[in-house]
Amino acid sequence: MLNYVSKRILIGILTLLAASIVVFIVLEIVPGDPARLMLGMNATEDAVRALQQQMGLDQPLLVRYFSWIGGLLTGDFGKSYTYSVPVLNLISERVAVSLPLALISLFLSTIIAIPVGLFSASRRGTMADSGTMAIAQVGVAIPNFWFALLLVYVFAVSLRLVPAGGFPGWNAGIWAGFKSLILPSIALGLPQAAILARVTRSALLDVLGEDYIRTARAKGLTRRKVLYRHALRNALIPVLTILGLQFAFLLAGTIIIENVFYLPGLGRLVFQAITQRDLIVVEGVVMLLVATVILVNLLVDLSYALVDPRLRGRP
Amino acid sequence: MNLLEISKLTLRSGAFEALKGIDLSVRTGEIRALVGESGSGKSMTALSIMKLLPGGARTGGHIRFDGKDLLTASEAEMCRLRGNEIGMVFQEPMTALNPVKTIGEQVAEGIRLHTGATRAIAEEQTRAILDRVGLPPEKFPLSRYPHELSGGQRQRVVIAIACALKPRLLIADEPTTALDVVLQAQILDLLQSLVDEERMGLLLISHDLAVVAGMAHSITVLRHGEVMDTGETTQILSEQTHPYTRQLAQASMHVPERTPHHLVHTTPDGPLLAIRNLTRTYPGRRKGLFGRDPDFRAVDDVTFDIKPGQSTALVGRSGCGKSTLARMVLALDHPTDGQIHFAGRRIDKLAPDDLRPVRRNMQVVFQDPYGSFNPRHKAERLIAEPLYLLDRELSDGERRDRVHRALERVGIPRADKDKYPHEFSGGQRQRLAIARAIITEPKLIVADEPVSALDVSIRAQILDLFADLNDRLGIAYLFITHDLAVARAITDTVMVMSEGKIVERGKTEEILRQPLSEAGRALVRASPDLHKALARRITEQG
Amino acid sequence: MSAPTEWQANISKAFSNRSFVIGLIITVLLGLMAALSFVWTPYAVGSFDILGKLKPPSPAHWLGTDHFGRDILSMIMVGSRNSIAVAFVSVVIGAGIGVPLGLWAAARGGIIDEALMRFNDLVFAFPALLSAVMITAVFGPGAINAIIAIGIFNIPVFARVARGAALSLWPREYILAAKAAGKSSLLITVEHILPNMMNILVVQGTIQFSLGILAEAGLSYVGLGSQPPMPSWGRMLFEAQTMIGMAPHMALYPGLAIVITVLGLNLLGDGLRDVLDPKMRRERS
Amino acid sequence: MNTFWKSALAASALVLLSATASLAAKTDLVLGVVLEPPHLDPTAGAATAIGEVVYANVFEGLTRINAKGEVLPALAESWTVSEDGKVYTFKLHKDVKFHDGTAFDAQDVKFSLDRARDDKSVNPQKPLFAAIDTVEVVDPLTVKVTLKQPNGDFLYNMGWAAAVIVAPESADTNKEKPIGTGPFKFDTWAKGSQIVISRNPAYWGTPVALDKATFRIIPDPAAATAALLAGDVQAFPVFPSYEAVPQFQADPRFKVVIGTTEGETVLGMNNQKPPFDNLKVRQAIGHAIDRKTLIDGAMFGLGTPIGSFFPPHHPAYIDLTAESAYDPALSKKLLAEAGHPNGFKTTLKLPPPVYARRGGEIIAAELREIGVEAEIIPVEWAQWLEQVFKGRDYDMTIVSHTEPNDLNIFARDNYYFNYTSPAFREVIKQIEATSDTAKRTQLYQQAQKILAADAPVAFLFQLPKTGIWDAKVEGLWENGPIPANDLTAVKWAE
Repeated sequence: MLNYVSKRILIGILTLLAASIVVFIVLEIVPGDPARLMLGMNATEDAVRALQQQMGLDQPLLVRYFSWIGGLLTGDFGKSYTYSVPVLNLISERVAVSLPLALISLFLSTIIAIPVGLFSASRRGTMADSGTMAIAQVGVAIPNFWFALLLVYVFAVSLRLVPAGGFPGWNAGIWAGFKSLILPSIALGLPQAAILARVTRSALLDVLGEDYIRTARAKGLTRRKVLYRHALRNALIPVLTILGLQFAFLLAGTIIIENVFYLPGLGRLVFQAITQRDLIVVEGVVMLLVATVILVNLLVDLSYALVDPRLRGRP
Repeated sequence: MNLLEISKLTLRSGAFEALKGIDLSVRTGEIRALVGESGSGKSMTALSIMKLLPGGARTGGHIRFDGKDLLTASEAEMCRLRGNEIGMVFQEPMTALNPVKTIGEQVAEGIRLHTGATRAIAEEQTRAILDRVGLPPEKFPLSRYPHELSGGQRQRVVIAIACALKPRLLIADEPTTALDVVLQAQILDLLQSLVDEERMGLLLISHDLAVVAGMAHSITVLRHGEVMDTGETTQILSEQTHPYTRQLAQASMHVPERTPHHLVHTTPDGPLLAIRNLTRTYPGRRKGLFGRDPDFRAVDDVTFDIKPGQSTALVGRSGCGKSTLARMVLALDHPTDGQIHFAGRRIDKLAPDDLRPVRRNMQVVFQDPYGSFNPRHKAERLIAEPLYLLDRELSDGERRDRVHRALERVGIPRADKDKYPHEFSGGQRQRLAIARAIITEPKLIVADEPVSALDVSIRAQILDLFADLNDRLGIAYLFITHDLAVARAITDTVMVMSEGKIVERGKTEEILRQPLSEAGRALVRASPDLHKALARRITEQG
Repeated sequence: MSAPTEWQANISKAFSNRSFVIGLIITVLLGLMAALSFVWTPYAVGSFDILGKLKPPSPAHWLGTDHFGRDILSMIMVGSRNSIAVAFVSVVIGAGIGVPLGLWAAARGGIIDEALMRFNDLVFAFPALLSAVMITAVFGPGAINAIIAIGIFNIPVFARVARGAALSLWPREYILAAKAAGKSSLLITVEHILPNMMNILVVQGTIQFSLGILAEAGLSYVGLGSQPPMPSWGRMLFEAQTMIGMAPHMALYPGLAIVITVLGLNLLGDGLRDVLDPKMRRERS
Repeated sequence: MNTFWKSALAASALVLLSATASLAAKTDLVLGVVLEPPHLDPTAGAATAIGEVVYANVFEGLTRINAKGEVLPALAESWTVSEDGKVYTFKLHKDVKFHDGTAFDAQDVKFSLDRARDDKSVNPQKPLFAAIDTVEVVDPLTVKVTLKQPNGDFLYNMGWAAAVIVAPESADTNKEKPIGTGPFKFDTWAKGSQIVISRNPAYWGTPVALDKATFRIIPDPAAATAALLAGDVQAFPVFPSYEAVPQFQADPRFKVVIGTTEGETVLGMNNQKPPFDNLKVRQAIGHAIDRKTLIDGAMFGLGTPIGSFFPPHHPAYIDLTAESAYDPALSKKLLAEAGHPNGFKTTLKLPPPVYARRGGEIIAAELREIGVEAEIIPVEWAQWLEQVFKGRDYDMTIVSHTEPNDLNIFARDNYYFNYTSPAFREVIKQIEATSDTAKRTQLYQQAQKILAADAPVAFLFQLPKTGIWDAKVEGLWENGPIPANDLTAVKWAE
């Protein structure tokens, strides 16, 4: 087990390293000079050169890569070209929006999807099952940004139940902050819930066909008890896999949703940073997200072992 | 009154009539065998009693348990009966246990459900029953997970679950089919002693008369959803009045006729296959960053010869290394050490291209008649596949001739060459597999459990075919099997393998009559034998 | 591809499968609509009619007009070409590169396999949309780059599916028999492995196709997909966003087009999976 | 569906009305801005978003430009100009303090101007200071600036955001924590979300009415509409969604003010790259564009057509749109004369703003009518600057030139239009050296005519300033002579 964990961590670190090279090279070839962008159309050439020097953009590629990587290792993500503040500060401000958003969406998606999946699987073939799954099927097909658009106009503009968008900051109070995350969470979470409910149902149905389910029934357990005591836990592995993927998706794939609701989150930070050629911010955010994905995958793998004892002794 | 009384049980699923009016009874303390080949409806009968049939199946008739008709009982009543009054043991121990729950939890679950016992009391009882089925708590704590147990041990856990509450009726659906003969004997012994102790009724389902002959009081023979024959074991087997019963019994004891001159093909050139000090080790499981479990020697310093035309059996329990050995002979796996010579030439170090003439003379037949063909190709293409090994490409006509000849030799009509594998029955598929093996007219066929997945009557036919080909074409066999009946049927010499080593070798008849090694004795003792079982029963009854 | 009898059985099974039939009808209609748009649309999509802009649905314009007075039905029809093309080509890229990679890794095992798995880890570690944004930032927005961005993420998906299926086929006895017949790994892969995993690949292809439609819509929505004057559903939604108050039909119909298309493809995929491979688990995120 | 939205909007309007009616006069204001400033130092960044927050509010210059584009005294209470127009002597206000408590005096002026002119300077508008020869401190409240040659625009230039006065103590940290002399001081900045400024109690001049002002960053046009309707923001001085304007015009809760800006929007052409090196081709393109359709389609009717490069609100403006009136037949004839009877293929690089992207689509469609196939290539600003502006690697582009008083760009060397006209350069030179208003007006008109005749670009329209704010808010600028949100006179009506 310990060995397994250490192997996974090692792989994770190597992946991260490879990712850093990919990110750095990709962003190196992005056309557009951040210094020129900052100074605009009236700037003189020597002003641009002076700014390039200030920002360290005149250094050779390798030097910049190693100083960046060295910085990352010591927790220094560099200084934003455009905001001229440490990237880490920028990121931590944005994480305070994106992380709660992702977590609330994930929470919503899970508490809706798993009961729905159980409900549907336990009534396989009934009208209730096909009705629920038809709704889920439509849910999977709805682009979340379109859904978000509809939500804003119904709940924010028409009914005025929640803010249309924006984020007052956690300083304005937990409730105020939470309120402005409700619609985005729903827009993100519901389509994910549809996917998760389908996965839960089909995983449960797969498990319900296993021999040990028959053994349990032969013990005298009712269908319901078998579903909860034997099937659910075995069905968790595919569900956990999807949950892990969804977390990564929710954390990073919020670019569009954050734009619809003008939330100052990581997605918008990185999108904005790309258009402004604030490469050091892009690199920092991407590395953070990649690290998160790797970490989440690791946690998901470890949680497999919690769920399934067969994996605990794996080499 | 009978404990279980089934009358006119019918079962249909859609248009298919799986059971056509079954009558069957089990008395308290009686062991009733239900025997039939695949598709006869024996498992469906068992599941009908438990009312655990797959959705869409409709039943008719009556199943009375202790006077109560189960077919009209409510689901709640059935839940009270299952596990409490009626226990059931399934065929496949590897999948019958929930992999994420400890064996303790799984056994205790039924106990707590039906008796309402506290956790502590249920665990106490669980320990007792596990101890009783041969899993003493000091060696097998309740916290074990199924994957930490072997197949035989898992089947004991399943039996513990079924017997935990001392049900009055136990149903065992082919409980030993997935196990090797030695384990089979152990599990059957366990079932017998449990049933005797608690005076349970046992409905023992099997496809092999020989397996049940030793312990069943009475036998019901099933075919295509109908009862063919029923009665007391001794009477049924000794008189064999019903033709189908007779057919089953004979197939079970079948020995192909073989001409005694089959060693005339021996040439002075020496052995066809010579194995010298062959060893295959697998690296041990990695434990820490640097530590490993010790290496596992699957095949350990094996040496033997096979002469041209000689039929040799390699017998042993599952996991003894016989399949690994076969794969190395076939050059599908590489030896760690030692040498393989074929027709005087060393082959274990040859490059794939140089292996072609060797492969041409050495073909293979596998166990599973379903998995051994690409489902997307027609029979002709499948059979012709080894012709790829010939040095020159055949014309279409030559190829077709070869295919026809091979089909003829295995007794399959030429016209069937345009069929797909799923259109053949299991036995026919094994014939196709043999046709594929002989199409290059090889000198040696390695057959890995070629008949163990077949019903007894089919098995007899396939064994006849093997014997016939050996006689007519002089092909040598290396027969891998755990079933001594198969070895006895068609081989001249036997090698007994145990833990990677060959522990005993010699003439088939001699070894089977008087094994010297521990492994050989265990195999012989456990091997089900209709003759012996019947003889013993007759003497017991006086 | 498979036995005629198996085919016939599959076809009759397929046509009694509700998901498959509905999905097939929607998909065929979509294809017809795209094909029709090459020869006929109610109005030319390049013709602007500023005076007739933002008109709600009417007999003249069944789905209304957009902010340039273009006919939305015509735009959706022509836009379907774009969605189909982007999604299809990115599936072809993903399958064309991913499947051979997966087959290779499964056939060779060892270091090759490990390398492929690590490559997959690497690609999967990048959140897809973010990376698509980065790719288009480097190469500029446009349909071709959207295809590349989506296609790259299809590669590991197909590689993983192909590898998994191939690994489960390699120990089959008919593969051993083919090895015993002296056939090389390449030949075995072509003759035995690949044909026997076509079902799985077709189903996965359908899934990736529908995901591709969604991804293209998302990229176009943030302005990174195909560019004007080529109509695209995602960009129509983007343009509709600021006008939803006065012209909700501009947002409604392209959105519905996406939903119906994706729904149809998903139903088709579900149906195909049920018919071809009842055991296959659906992999998607 | 349609009626649903309408009734939904009506319902929300009712709720809004009842919600706002009970409020008393407020002293705080939330303004929406589209772009977030990268930082808050106007002397180190070109982004107009910087000036939109800090100009006149946090930072002040020697002079300031008011809503009408006139130059007024600011930190300099008065000035004198020497006879030869080369020496400017500024008399500074006394008792002025920076927000950190340090005193403001002539040394700060010298520091600021010298810093902007320095070799190492990263000032985005360095050419503004190019005329300065020396800056001398006469006494703590007097500064003498000597120019290399007379410059009619000098006082105006000193009113730009890039010319505000900063203190040496805080110059390096102004990006994050701007310290100026203005009536508001900087409070907080939640990156990506909002910037808050509040009243400076120690202000030297007329105190402002607002206690607090919040600049909320809302880049998305749809979100901007929603935020205004929902009352989350009370003023959007430059509203990004032209199409939503009618909706607010019909709503009595809002005041909609369509003003003008300094943004001349043009279809830029690469004058040295064939076929655009041919005057007839450029003219053909100009005649192919229907400005009315363009303004209706891309700008929803907002914006004033222009026929040359000069803001219509300027006294020296002359309407030259007839010179390039919409006439596709003439376009085709001109193309044929230029040797392109069947038109040609070209590209059109479009930066992100909606005027460019939407306008580009319409122009491309109109050019198709005369046989010119323009492939649309959308680019980000960084790419635009790199490829079009610096690299001059483009055929056509659309951009709005929002700097005030920027007629001289057509006289620059290597400017991205690649337009070289000695006659035009001569006129510009004269303008720069002239202070007399009448004379300047005449020169300006002469310059406009040269440009209209040479058609180095196709002149499209003057960018409107679409201000939308709560009907009770008073004192916001109607026009945008420079990018700024001067809040000094803003208050809530009782």
